Amino acid sequence: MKKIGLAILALVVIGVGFYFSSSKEEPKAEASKKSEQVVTFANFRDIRDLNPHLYSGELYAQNMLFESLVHIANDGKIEPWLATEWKISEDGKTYVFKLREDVSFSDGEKFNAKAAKANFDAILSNIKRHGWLESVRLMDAINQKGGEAVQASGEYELTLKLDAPYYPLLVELGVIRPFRFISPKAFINGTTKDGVSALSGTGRYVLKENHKDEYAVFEVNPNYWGKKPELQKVVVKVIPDNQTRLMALEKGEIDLIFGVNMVDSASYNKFANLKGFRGAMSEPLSTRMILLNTTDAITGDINVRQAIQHATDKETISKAIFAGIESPAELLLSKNTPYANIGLTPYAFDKAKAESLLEASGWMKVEGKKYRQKEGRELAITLNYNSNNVTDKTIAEFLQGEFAKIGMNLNIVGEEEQANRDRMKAGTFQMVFNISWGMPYDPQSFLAGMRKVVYGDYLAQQGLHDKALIDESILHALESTDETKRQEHYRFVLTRLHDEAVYLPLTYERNRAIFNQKLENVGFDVSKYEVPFERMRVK
Amino acid sequence: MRNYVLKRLLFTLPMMLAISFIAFVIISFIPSDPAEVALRVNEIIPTHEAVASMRESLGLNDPFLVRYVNWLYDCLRLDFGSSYINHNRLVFDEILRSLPATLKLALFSFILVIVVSFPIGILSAVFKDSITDKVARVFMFLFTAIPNYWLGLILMWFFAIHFNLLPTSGATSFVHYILPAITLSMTYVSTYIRLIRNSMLENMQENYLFYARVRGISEVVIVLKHLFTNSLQSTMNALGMSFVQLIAGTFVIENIFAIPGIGRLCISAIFNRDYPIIQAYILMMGLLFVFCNLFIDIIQTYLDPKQRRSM
Amino acid sequence: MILEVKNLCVSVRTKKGLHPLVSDVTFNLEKNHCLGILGESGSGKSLTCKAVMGLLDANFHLEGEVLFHGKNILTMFEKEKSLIRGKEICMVIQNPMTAFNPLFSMENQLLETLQTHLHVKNKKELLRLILEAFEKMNLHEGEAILKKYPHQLSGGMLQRMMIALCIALNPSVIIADEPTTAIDVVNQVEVIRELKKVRELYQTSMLFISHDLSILSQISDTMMVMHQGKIVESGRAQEIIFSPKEAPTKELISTRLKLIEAFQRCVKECSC
Amino acid sequence: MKRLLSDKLAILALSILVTVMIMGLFAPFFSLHDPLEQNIAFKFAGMSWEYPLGTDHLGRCIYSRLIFGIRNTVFLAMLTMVCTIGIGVVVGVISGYYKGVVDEMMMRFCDVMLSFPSQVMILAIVGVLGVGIENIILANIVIKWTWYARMIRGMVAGYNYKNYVLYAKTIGKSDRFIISRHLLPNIFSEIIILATLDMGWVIINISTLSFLGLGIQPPFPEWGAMLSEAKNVLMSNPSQMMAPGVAILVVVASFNILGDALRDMLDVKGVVK
Repeated sequence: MKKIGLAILALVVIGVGFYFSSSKEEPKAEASKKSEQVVTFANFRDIRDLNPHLYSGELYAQNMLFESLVHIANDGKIEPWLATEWKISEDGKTYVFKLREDVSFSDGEKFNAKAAKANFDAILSNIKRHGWLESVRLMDAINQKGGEAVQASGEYELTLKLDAPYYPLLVELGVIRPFRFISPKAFINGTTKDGVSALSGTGRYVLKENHKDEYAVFEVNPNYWGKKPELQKVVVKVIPDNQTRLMALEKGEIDLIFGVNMVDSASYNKFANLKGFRGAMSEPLSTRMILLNTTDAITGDINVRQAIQHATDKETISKAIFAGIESPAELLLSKNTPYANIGLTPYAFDKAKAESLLEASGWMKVEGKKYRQKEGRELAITLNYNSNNVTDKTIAEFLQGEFAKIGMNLNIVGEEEQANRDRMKAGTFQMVFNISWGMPYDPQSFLAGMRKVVYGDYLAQQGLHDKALIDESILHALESTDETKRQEHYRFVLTRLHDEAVYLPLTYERNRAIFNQKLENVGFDVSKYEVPFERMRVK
Repeated sequence: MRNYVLKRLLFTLPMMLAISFIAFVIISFIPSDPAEVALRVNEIIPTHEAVASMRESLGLNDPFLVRYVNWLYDCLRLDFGSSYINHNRLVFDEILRSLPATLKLALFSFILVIVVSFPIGILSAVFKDSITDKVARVFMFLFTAIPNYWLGLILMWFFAIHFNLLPTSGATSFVHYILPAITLSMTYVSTYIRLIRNSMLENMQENYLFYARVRGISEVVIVLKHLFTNSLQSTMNALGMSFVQLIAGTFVIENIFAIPGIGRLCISAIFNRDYPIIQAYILMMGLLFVFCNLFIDIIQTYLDPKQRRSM
Repeated sequence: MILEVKNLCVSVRTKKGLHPLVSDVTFNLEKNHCLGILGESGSGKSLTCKAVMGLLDANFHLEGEVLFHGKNILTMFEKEKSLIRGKEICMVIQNPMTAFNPLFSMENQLLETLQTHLHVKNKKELLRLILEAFEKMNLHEGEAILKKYPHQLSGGMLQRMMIALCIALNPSVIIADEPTTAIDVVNQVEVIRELKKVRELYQTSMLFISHDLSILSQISDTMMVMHQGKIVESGRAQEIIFSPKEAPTKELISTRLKLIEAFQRCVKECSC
Repeated sequence: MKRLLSDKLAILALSILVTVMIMGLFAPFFSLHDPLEQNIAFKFAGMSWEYPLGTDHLGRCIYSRLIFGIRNTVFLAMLTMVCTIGIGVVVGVISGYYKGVVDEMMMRFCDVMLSFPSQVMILAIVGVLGVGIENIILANIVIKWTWYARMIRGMVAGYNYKNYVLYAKTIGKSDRFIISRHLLPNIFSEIIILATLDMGWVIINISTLSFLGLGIQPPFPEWGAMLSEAKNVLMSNPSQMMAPGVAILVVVASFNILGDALRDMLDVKGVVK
């Protein structure tokens, strides 16, 4: 009997030993160190489906593989990319692009007007997925009327027609999704909405290996039409836990952690001053804010909303929670956002003013009760946050303590990402964390998003008497070709939202990265979702 | 022997049916309508017709039983439907892809449990109330009391960063599994030390041990061959259960040590409300439990001569 | 002189100090001589022979001397003692049903014992020895028995296995601790006969412990009576049986006789 | 009881648990600050007279939060335990005592429920039903009672054949009497042992749920939540994890030690002196 027991045990051990050793060999990234231009980057989840025309892939990865007609520079200017130049018709409804002629997809297919048109048609065929984009709707309107919105007017000339003038079109063409080009050979039954057979783009990098949930390897596209980037290879490791990522960085298993919610202020300060490591920070990009629902019984009252504005100590949030990394935000959009420098007076931090506003609305302090009462009801507001976003949770807890001081009971409820997004779309909230889309989307796409149920904005503003007027002037702003009239419309919308105190701005978010010092010129693109590997190099 | 196994297999059929029914029913308890969730998860605005068409495509309109039978039929064909998030990703492929990592981790820690807890269990039983026994027990109590995510991080900080001996995370080679396996097996090590120690103490008074001593058999042979094998009998079925619990308990460890296992797949499925994956996971775990118990049961009856004849 | 026991005292360590169980037991055993120890249960007879074999653990405190071929067993190291046990001094214990490890076959356990003591390594040779011992005890289908497991053999058969071991190891002393108590009468007669045969064949001296007077009278040459840990009387078997001097011995014998008369009376009644 | 007193380790564990219970009950008395009161300026402050165990990421006094945390951690675990065992006893006794179809059906149902790994099921239920204390308790109960039902049924079945039970039946005593007078007192001691041993597991399970963000919602102090919050700043302020971690460690270890000692004490056959 003993022999049998020992036999079983021995067999198991040998089996395991064999099983392990036959497993995948070490990813080359760790093996080669020194001068070879390789960077190991970490992300908290897998790159998933990188189909450029869908929204379930990781943005930075899609940005590495696929390119668009135009590129948005850091200062917001539109630069040539796959289109060398473009002409806009008088009425602002027709755009003619001249395409580069020396570009081909990584599967050898030539990039020309016909391929570009095929991509646009694939996007337009999946209208219900891209409904939130104004430009797509305007192009689709042309097709509905029997016209042809996208024409290959020459072998290397593409013409886009819009049903109405829409100046942000160039910006929407430049961002990562959805207007990027994939080789028509990769289409599945003529379109991309059901998936693509291969990820062959024209971008600087090509996806070499993809071990789902483990790591992915990108290598430089050998026949890239432009200047090839210095970094030959980018390895992306999937490390879900933030502490494990920091430890992996400190140990040297990974070289770079990039992104706003990947680097909290405490770890930024630690690595920025740690020997052998450096930190980098971008200009303020987008505004971290809280959205108040104007249709709700309590937050529907303007006095309550303004009281909340006055009761929020943004200085302390910036200094204590973000260690000064994110500056306090007085207004919905920072002054350096286009069309937003309109001289609005911010709500000062003034507890007394807040309490007088609450009393003006009948919310009285009652002896023995911690929170204010009105007609027997307690002043209680619920703030929802995404539980795996550590910073939002800390801010919520801080506000809970602060608002208690003016007699307001702030219940904070954490829920996971998906449920939080569902709640925003359904409008079933009183206060919820929100974030502006950041440059280059601000202000046009961010405001355009308020006209439809994209996130929580549309439903939260329903309580405003002139919501229809606001939506209309947003549309006018987008469609007016005259600069001053456009500024006028923006001024009206931003002022109305500011006076109604629908948005409680907290801090201006800055993109940040911590990395091994062997990595040089780690910079930032205008959009916080892009990781500019092409500019980086290993010392 | 064979017909005993067949008999037991037949007995598990109703159990498996019940497990599949529960795996199916749990999902229907969920407050929100799966069709709506499937839409939202793909960022499609759940307008009325979109929900209706999704309900149709997911076959949610036909009656409960019909859906259950269809689902069961599909499961037998190993087609667990496709993930809500990405329609061209079959649940079966997802599970197949992520199962090896978890199996490696579970197997590694299972062996670790055996290799560590058996000797310590024997020692603390033989030298009862000696220093080794007291130290082992206190050590054991402490380690069961540490939540494994905290233990994992401490081990990682200590061995990977401080001593720079082991990789912090990832699952590419054998070395990557050492720390996670230690963390995962820690709670089980202490349970088995206790189990073995107590069953050995119990068996110490058996008459055949006295007669073995009378026959002049050396103490070591008495303890290892006679005493230990008999005490092993009682820990055998606990071992079977623990192996499956190891597999089920890995989701926290996989999250920390970045191992692409089935635990993490299930966690993200729960967070993303990807019901087909959750359903398949629960079904698989249930079946694994039943088969493991059966397997251990058969081994146990085979090893015990009294029962072997009765097969 | 094979075995000499000089005022052996055994006491158990309890919280309240040492509690004596067996006090100054003295006897000695010559070659080819069978000494019977008579006493009701709890009189310390089993404890004595465990002490003689050196099987008592740390909880017991031993005094006095147990000289085996002149060497004092009590002061030996565990290693030395285990060499003697089984080879020099063999024991047949009381309840055979639980004497063997249920998980191993008889062959495995018998071989194991022989391998520890006889430095003969190849199995076939040892098997032959065992089968020879079986033959001596006129157990015929030896191979079949060896293949069986302890729970498949009767108490009597297991007892014979133990005796077979004694035969195979050919010790100088056999200690039989109430070998007949747990088995039926038919097997009892069988076991006694075999033990006698062993003595004739190998002139091994024997220590036979029992509370059954009739069994003792059949096998032992001289006898000792133990009562509450002390030897109250010793002498030749016949003297003790027919002319007991001490009260406990008398009492033992008288109850035994009453039993026999009662048995004979009921045999008479139902026969007519 | 005598043997328990002799086991120094068990005494230490028992005293720790008793002090923790008392501190939990009279938390306001023992704590220095209001556990929810923040002053963010003193974030991550070290040990001082003012804050015996320092402050957390919002400047709240960790010591007071630990004391108030007892209510959410230990008492919540106890509440879960009482409900779980309550159902387990009811089902276990009924099916153990009345045997027949009821027993068979009940036990098969338990077998099926037991064939699911408990931790994952609790996670699935909480993940699905949403976050909150009630769901945690509900999930724990739904999963765990079957285990207790089976254990208790086993115990009850054992006592069924004891003479005094059979005798009580023969002289026509009512079932309720037999159960309450004979069965419950007997299995009561074994239940206590099971409960003590399992308490540790429930506390750690709740703490794991907090780690995954599904546990008790802020700002209520709960050791598991405090530990997972401290984990988020492990690299920058490692000492944050000490207080809640050690607290969980000590309490759970004490429960295990006590449970083990109780079992040794009761299980006479097992203990060798």
